[in-house]
Amino acid sequence: MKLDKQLLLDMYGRMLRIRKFELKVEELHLRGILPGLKHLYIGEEAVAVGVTFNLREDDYIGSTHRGHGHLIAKGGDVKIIMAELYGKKTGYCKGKGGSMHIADINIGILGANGIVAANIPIVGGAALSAKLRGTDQVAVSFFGDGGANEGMFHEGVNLASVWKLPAIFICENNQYAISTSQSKATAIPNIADRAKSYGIPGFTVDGMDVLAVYEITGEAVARAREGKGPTLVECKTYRFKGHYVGEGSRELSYRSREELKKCQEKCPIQKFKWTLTKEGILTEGLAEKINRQIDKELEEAIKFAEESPYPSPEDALEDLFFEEET
Amino acid sequence: MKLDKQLLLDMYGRMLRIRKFELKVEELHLRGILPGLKHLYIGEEAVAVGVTFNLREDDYIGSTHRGHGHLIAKGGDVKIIMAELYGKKTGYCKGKGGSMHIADINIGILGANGIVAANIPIVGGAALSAKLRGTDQVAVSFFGDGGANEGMFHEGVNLASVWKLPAIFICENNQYAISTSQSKATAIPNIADRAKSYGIPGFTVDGMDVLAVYEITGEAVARAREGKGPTLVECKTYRFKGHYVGEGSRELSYRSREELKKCQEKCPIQKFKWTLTKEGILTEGLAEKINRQIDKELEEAIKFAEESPYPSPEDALEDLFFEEET
Amino acid sequence: MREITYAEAAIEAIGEEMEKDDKIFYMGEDVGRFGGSYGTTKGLWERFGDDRVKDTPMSEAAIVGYGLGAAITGMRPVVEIMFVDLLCLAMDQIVNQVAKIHYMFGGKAKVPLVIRVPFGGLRRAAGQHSQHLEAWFLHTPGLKIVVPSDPYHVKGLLKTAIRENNPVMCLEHILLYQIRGGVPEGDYTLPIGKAQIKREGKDVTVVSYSLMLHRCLSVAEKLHKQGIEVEVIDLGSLHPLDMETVVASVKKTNRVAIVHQACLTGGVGAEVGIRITEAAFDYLDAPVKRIAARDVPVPFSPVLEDFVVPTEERIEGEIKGML
Amino acid sequence: MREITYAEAAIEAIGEEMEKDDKIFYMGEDVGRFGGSYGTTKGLWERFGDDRVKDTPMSEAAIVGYGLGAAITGMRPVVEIMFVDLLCLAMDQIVNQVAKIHYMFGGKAKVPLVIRVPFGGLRRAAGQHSQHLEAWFLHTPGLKIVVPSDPYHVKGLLKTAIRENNPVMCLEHILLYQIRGGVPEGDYTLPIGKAQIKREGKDVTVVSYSLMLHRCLSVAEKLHKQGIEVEVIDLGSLHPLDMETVVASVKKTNRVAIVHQACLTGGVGAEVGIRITEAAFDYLDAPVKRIAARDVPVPFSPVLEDFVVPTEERIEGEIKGML
Ligand SMILES: Cc1ncc(C[n+]2csc(CCOP(=O)(O)OP(=O)(O)O)c2C)c(N)n1
Ligand SMILES: Cc1ncc(C[n+]2csc(CCOP(=O)(O)OP(=O)(O)O)c2C)c(N)n1
Ligand SMILES: [Mg+2]
Ligand SMILES: [Mg+2]
Repeated sequence: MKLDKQLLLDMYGRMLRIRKFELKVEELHLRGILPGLKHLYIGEEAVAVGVTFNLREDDYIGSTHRGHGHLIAKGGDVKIIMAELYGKKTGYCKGKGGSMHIADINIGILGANGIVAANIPIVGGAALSAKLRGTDQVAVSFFGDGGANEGMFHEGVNLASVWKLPAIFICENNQYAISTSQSKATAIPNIADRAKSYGIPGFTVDGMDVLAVYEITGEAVARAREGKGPTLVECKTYRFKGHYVGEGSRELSYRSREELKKCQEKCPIQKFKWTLTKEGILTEGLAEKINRQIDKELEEAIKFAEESPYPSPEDALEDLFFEEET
Repeated sequence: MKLDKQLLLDMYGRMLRIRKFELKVEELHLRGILPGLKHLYIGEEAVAVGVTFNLREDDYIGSTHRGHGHLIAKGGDVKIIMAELYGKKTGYCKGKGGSMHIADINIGILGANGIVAANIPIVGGAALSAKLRGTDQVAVSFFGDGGANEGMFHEGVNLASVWKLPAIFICENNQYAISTSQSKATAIPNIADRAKSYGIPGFTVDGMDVLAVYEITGEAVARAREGKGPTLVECKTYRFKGHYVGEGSRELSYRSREELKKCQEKCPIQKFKWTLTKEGILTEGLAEKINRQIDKELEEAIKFAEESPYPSPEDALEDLFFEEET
Repeated sequence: MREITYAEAAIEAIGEEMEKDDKIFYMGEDVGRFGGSYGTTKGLWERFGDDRVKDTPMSEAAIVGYGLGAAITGMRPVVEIMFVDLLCLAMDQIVNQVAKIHYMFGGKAKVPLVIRVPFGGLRRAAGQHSQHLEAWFLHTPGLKIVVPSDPYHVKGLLKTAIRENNPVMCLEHILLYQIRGGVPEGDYTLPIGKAQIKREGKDVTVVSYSLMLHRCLSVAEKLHKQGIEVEVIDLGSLHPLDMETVVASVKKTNRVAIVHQACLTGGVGAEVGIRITEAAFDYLDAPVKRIAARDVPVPFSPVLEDFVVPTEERIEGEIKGML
Repeated sequence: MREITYAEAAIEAIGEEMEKDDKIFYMGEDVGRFGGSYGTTKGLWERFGDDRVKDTPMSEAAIVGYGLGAAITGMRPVVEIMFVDLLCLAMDQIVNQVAKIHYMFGGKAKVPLVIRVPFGGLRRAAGQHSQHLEAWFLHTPGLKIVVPSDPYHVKGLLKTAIRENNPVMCLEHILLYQIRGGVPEGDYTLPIGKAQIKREGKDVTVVSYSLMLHRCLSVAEKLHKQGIEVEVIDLGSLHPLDMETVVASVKKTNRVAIVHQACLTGGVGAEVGIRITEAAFDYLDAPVKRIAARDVPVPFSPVLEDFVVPTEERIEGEIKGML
C-alpha cells in the first residue's frame, strides 16, 4: 500500500458511515418516521468515497436522486442531512428539499437532484466558473447508467469537452435504471466508450474497489486541475437494495435472488476491510472502534433530528427569491 | 460505372433540379416575393440525392430547416412546394407551414422541421412503426453537424440502436451551425465516430460525391431492410450560400471569401457532370436538354404558385384537430 | 357494479383496446415486466409481450418523439412519461411537434397518440416530483387534455383517448391510483370535453378536477350539514373545456370557486375564471374565487406541503367566506 | 436625448455591466463574432473576447444548465436562447432547476442568472418560430420575467436583471430590435415589477406589453381622434405583476382590455383579467376583455398570420365594442 494509513482508514470509515446511515434511513422510513422518497446508496459506497477522497473542500460535486452517499462522502454533516430527511427546520434545506435536494454550497455540494442527468450541465457550469475565475477547482458529476441515455448527458459532456473544462463525469453503472437493465437501454457494454464521442479519455473501473476508483479518478482530477479537460469514468457497481425504499419484492421482476446474492457478496466495504486487515492496517479492535464511533454519530444525528422543530407552515412562503440583506 | 445509365442521369437531373429550384427561391426571396425564412441547400445536393436514390416511395425521411433539397430528392412536387413557399392554398400545407414544415406523408416525407434535431426521434418512431407493422420500410433522418450536439440526437440514435430499428442517420456536416464551426462545437473531427456510443456502424463519406454517398447509404439501407439495425453516416459537405437567404455579408464573420471560393470549386454537380461526361453518359446536348426541362418545370411551378389563390383568413382556424369524416 | 381501483380501471381500458386493435402499443420507462413505477401498466406486458409493451431507456424526448413518428406512420401508440415534471424534458416534442404537426402540415398527418402522465403532489416528493403543469398545455393549441377523477372516468376517457385521431394527454393523479369505484366490465367510452355535475346544489358552484375534486366533494358534504348546498363540477377535460356546464351552473348559483392543486398564478383557474366572467358577468354576485396551491415550488416537509396545497379546511373556509 | 435602437440599447446595458463586473459573462448560440442571430450581441465579442462572450454548441439544455452551475458558484452569467420556442428544449433546466434551486435548497444558493430570449411572431416564420410562451413562466414560481417594450426600457430593465441575485428571464420581441428611441448614455436602472402608464385616458384601460403595446398605442391615438380616451398601460414585467397600477386605472375607467400576441386560452390575459376581477369587481362596468391571438399554432402565410394575431383593426373594433 503506497497510500497513507490514516487516509485508508478514513476511507473505510467514510464508507461505513454511508452504509450505516443508509440502513438507519431504511429502518426509519419503513417504520413510517421519514416521509417522502428515498433511494439508498448501499452497495455503491466505494464509488462516492473513492472519488471524493481526491477532492478538496472547495471542489464541486453534483449529485443525484441517490445522493446521501455523495453528500456524506464529500463531508456533509449527517446530523443536518438527517434533520432534512425528517423535514425539520434544522435540515440542510430547512425542510424544503428533502432527500432529493440536499445541498451545501459552502463545501461544494451543488445538490442532490430529482431529475436524472440534470446535474451534468450544472456541474459543467461549475467547472466553467472555476476556469473563468482562474482557480484550480474541479467539478464532479455523478450519474447512473440510466442517466447516460438522457439528452442532457450528451449536451453536458460535449460542452465540457469543447471548452476543456475541469470536470469529471462519474457514471455509476449499477446495471439498472429502476427495473431496466443496462443491456436493454444501451447497445454497448461499457458506457465509458461514450468518451469517444467527445474526444476525452474514458475509463471503466471496478466500482466495488475503492482503491481502484480512487486511483483512476485521482488521475482524472489531476488532469482536470492541470487544464487538460474532462474525463469520463464508469464505475461498475451494484445496488444492494431496491430502487427506492419500499420497493419490496417488486425487484424480483427484474433481478433474481441469485443475482442479488452474488453481487452482495462483492460488498465493497467487506472487501476493503479484508484488504486493510490483511495489510495490517485495520485490526478487529480498530474496526470495532470505528463502528462504535459511527453508531454514536448516527444516534446523535437521529436525536438531533427528532428534537429539532418542524418549520412553521408559513415558512413555506419564504426563500422563493433571494432577498438582499439591507 | 456499374450503375444503370438512366439512374445516373436521373441523379444528375435531380441534383440540378434542387440547385435551380434553390436559386429561384433565393431570387424570389430577395425580390421580396416570398415571405418568411429560407435556408438553401445549394452545395449539398449530392447528399440528399445520393441518399434518397436508395429509397422506395414508401420509405420515410425526416428533414430539417434546410429541407427543400430533401423534399425534392424524395420526389416532392416542385409546384406544390413552391406554392407553399408563396403561402398559397395549393401548397403542401395549404400555406400553414411554409419552408420549414413541408411534408408529404403519402410519399414518406415526414416533414421539414424548424427545430434542429427534432426529426431524429420522429424518424426513429417511423422506423419502429415499420418494424412493428412487419414491413421492410426504412426511415432516414437528415440533420446537421450542429444538430449532432443536441440531446435529441443522443436519445434518438441510442433508442434506434437498442431496438435495432431500420433507421439511417445522415449527418450533413457542412462544417457550420450558422456561424459556429464544427471545431468550436465538438472536440472530435468526425461525427461518425459517435456511432461507437451506440454500438452501430459509422462512416464518414465525401458528401460532395453523389456516388460515394449513394454507395455507402445503399449499404446502410440494405442493412436496415435486413433487420440489422441503424447506421450513422456523416457526409462532409459545404453550404455555398449564407445560413439563410438574406444573411449577406455577415457570413464573412465566420468564413473567409477564400474558404468559400475553395469549397465552391468542389461543386458536387459540376463534379458529377464531369464524371458522367468522361464516361460518355452525359453529352452537352443531353445536359442542355435536362437543363431546359428543369427550367420549364420551375417556370411552371412559379406560374402555378403565382396563379394559385391565397387561403382565406378564416382558414387559419381549420386543421387544428383531425376531424373524422362522417 | 364491481369495484376496482383507478389503476386497474386504466389498465383495463388499455388492455381492452389493445386486444381489439393491434396497431396500439405502449412504451415508457419501466412499463414492461415491472408494471410501471406507479403500477400504471401492471399485467400488460404479460398479456402483450415485449413488442407491444416496451421498456425504453431513460430518454423522455425520444419517448414522445418515437410515439409521434409511429403515430403518423400508421400505429396508435400510447406513451408514458413517468411523472409530469419530466414533461419538461420532452416539451419540444410535445409542444413544437406533437401538438402542431397536424396543423402545420395543413391537416395532412393524423396523430393518434396518447401521452399518459402520472402526476401530483402531496406525496412528500418535493419540488421536482410534485408539479401540476396542466395549465401549460391548456395554452398549447393542438392538444386535448383529460384529467380523470375516478375509476369509471379513467376507463371511459382513456378508451376515447386511445381511439382519437388526435394527440391526447391523460393526466392521472398518483394519489388516485388506489381509490376504488364501480366500473362496468367491458366496453364503454366517455366523451372528451364534457364536465360532470358530481353533486347538485344551489348556493355556490365549485369547479375542480382530479384529486382536488375529492376534497371539494368532502367539503360539500360537510357544508351540507351546515345548510349550505354546494354544486360540485368535475371538469374532467381541460381541452376542450366544457364551459357550458360550468356557466349554466353559475347562472343558477351566482357564485363560483375553482379549486386546483397547481399553483395559483397562471393556473387553470385563471382561464376558467375569466371565461365565467366573460359568459356570466351579470349573474355573478361575487368575483370568481380561486383556491389553489400557493405560488412556491412544492416543499418537502409535510407541514409545509400541507400549507401550500389547498386543504379541506382551507377550501371550506374560502367557500364560506364567499356566501 | 440621443436615439438608438432597441438592440443597441440592450447591448449597451450588457456592455456597461460587463465593464463594471468581471463576473458577468455571456453565452449562447452564435453570440460571439457573429453578433447573435438577431444582432443581440453585436460588438460584445470584439470588446470582451472569447472568454466572456462565448459561442456554445447547439445544446439549449446545456446552455441554461451551465449558466445555472456558474451562477451558484460565483459568476453572473447572461445566457441567450436563440428564440423562445427553443426554451422547450431547456424547460427542465429552467423550471425544475433554475427556478426552484434557491427555494429547494432552503435559500442557500444564490442564482444571479439572466436568460435572454428573443421571441415573437409576425415574421412569417410559422408554428415553431413564432410562439409567445410567457404564460408558462408566469406559472413557474421562482422566476422573474421582464418584457421590455422600447429602447429606454430594455436598457434599464436589463441592467436591473443583470444585477439581480435571482433568475430573470428577459423576453425581447424580435420586431422591436430595430425601433429607435431616446436612451440616456451611461448608467440607469428601471425596477422589475413596475408597470408604466404610457398614455392617460378616462374611457377605457388597455393593458399590454412588448410589440402589442405599440399597436395599442397606435389604436389609442386613432380613438382619441374619435373622441375616445384610452389609458394604455405597459406591464413591463410579468413577474412580479404590477397589479396596483392596473387596478388603479381600472377603478378610474371601469373598463379594461388586455392585449397580447400569445394565444388566448391560458395566456397572461387570463391571469391579469381574473386579478382585476378579484380586485375591482365592483368597479367593472363590463367583463374584462381579452384580445389575443387565436387558439391555433401560428400559421405561415401572411394572410393567415394576420388573421391570427391581433391587428390594429381588431383591437380598435374590440375596444369600441366595449363602450
Ligand atoms: C429525467 C428523469 N427521468 C426519469 C426519472 C424517474 N427515475 C428516477 S431514478 C430512475 C432510474 C435512474 O437510473 P440510473 O440513472 O441508472 O441511477 P440509479 O437509480 O441506478 O442510481 C428513474 C427512471 C427521473 N427522476 N428523471
Ligand atoms: C434546437 C434548435 N436550436 C437552434 C435553432 C436555430 N438554428 C436554426 S438552424 C441552426 C444551425 C443548424 O446547424 P446544422 O445542424 O449544422 O445545420 P445547417 O444549418 O448547417 O444545415 C440554428 C442554430 C433551431 N432551429 N433549433
Ligand atoms: Mg443505475
Ligand atoms: Mg451545419
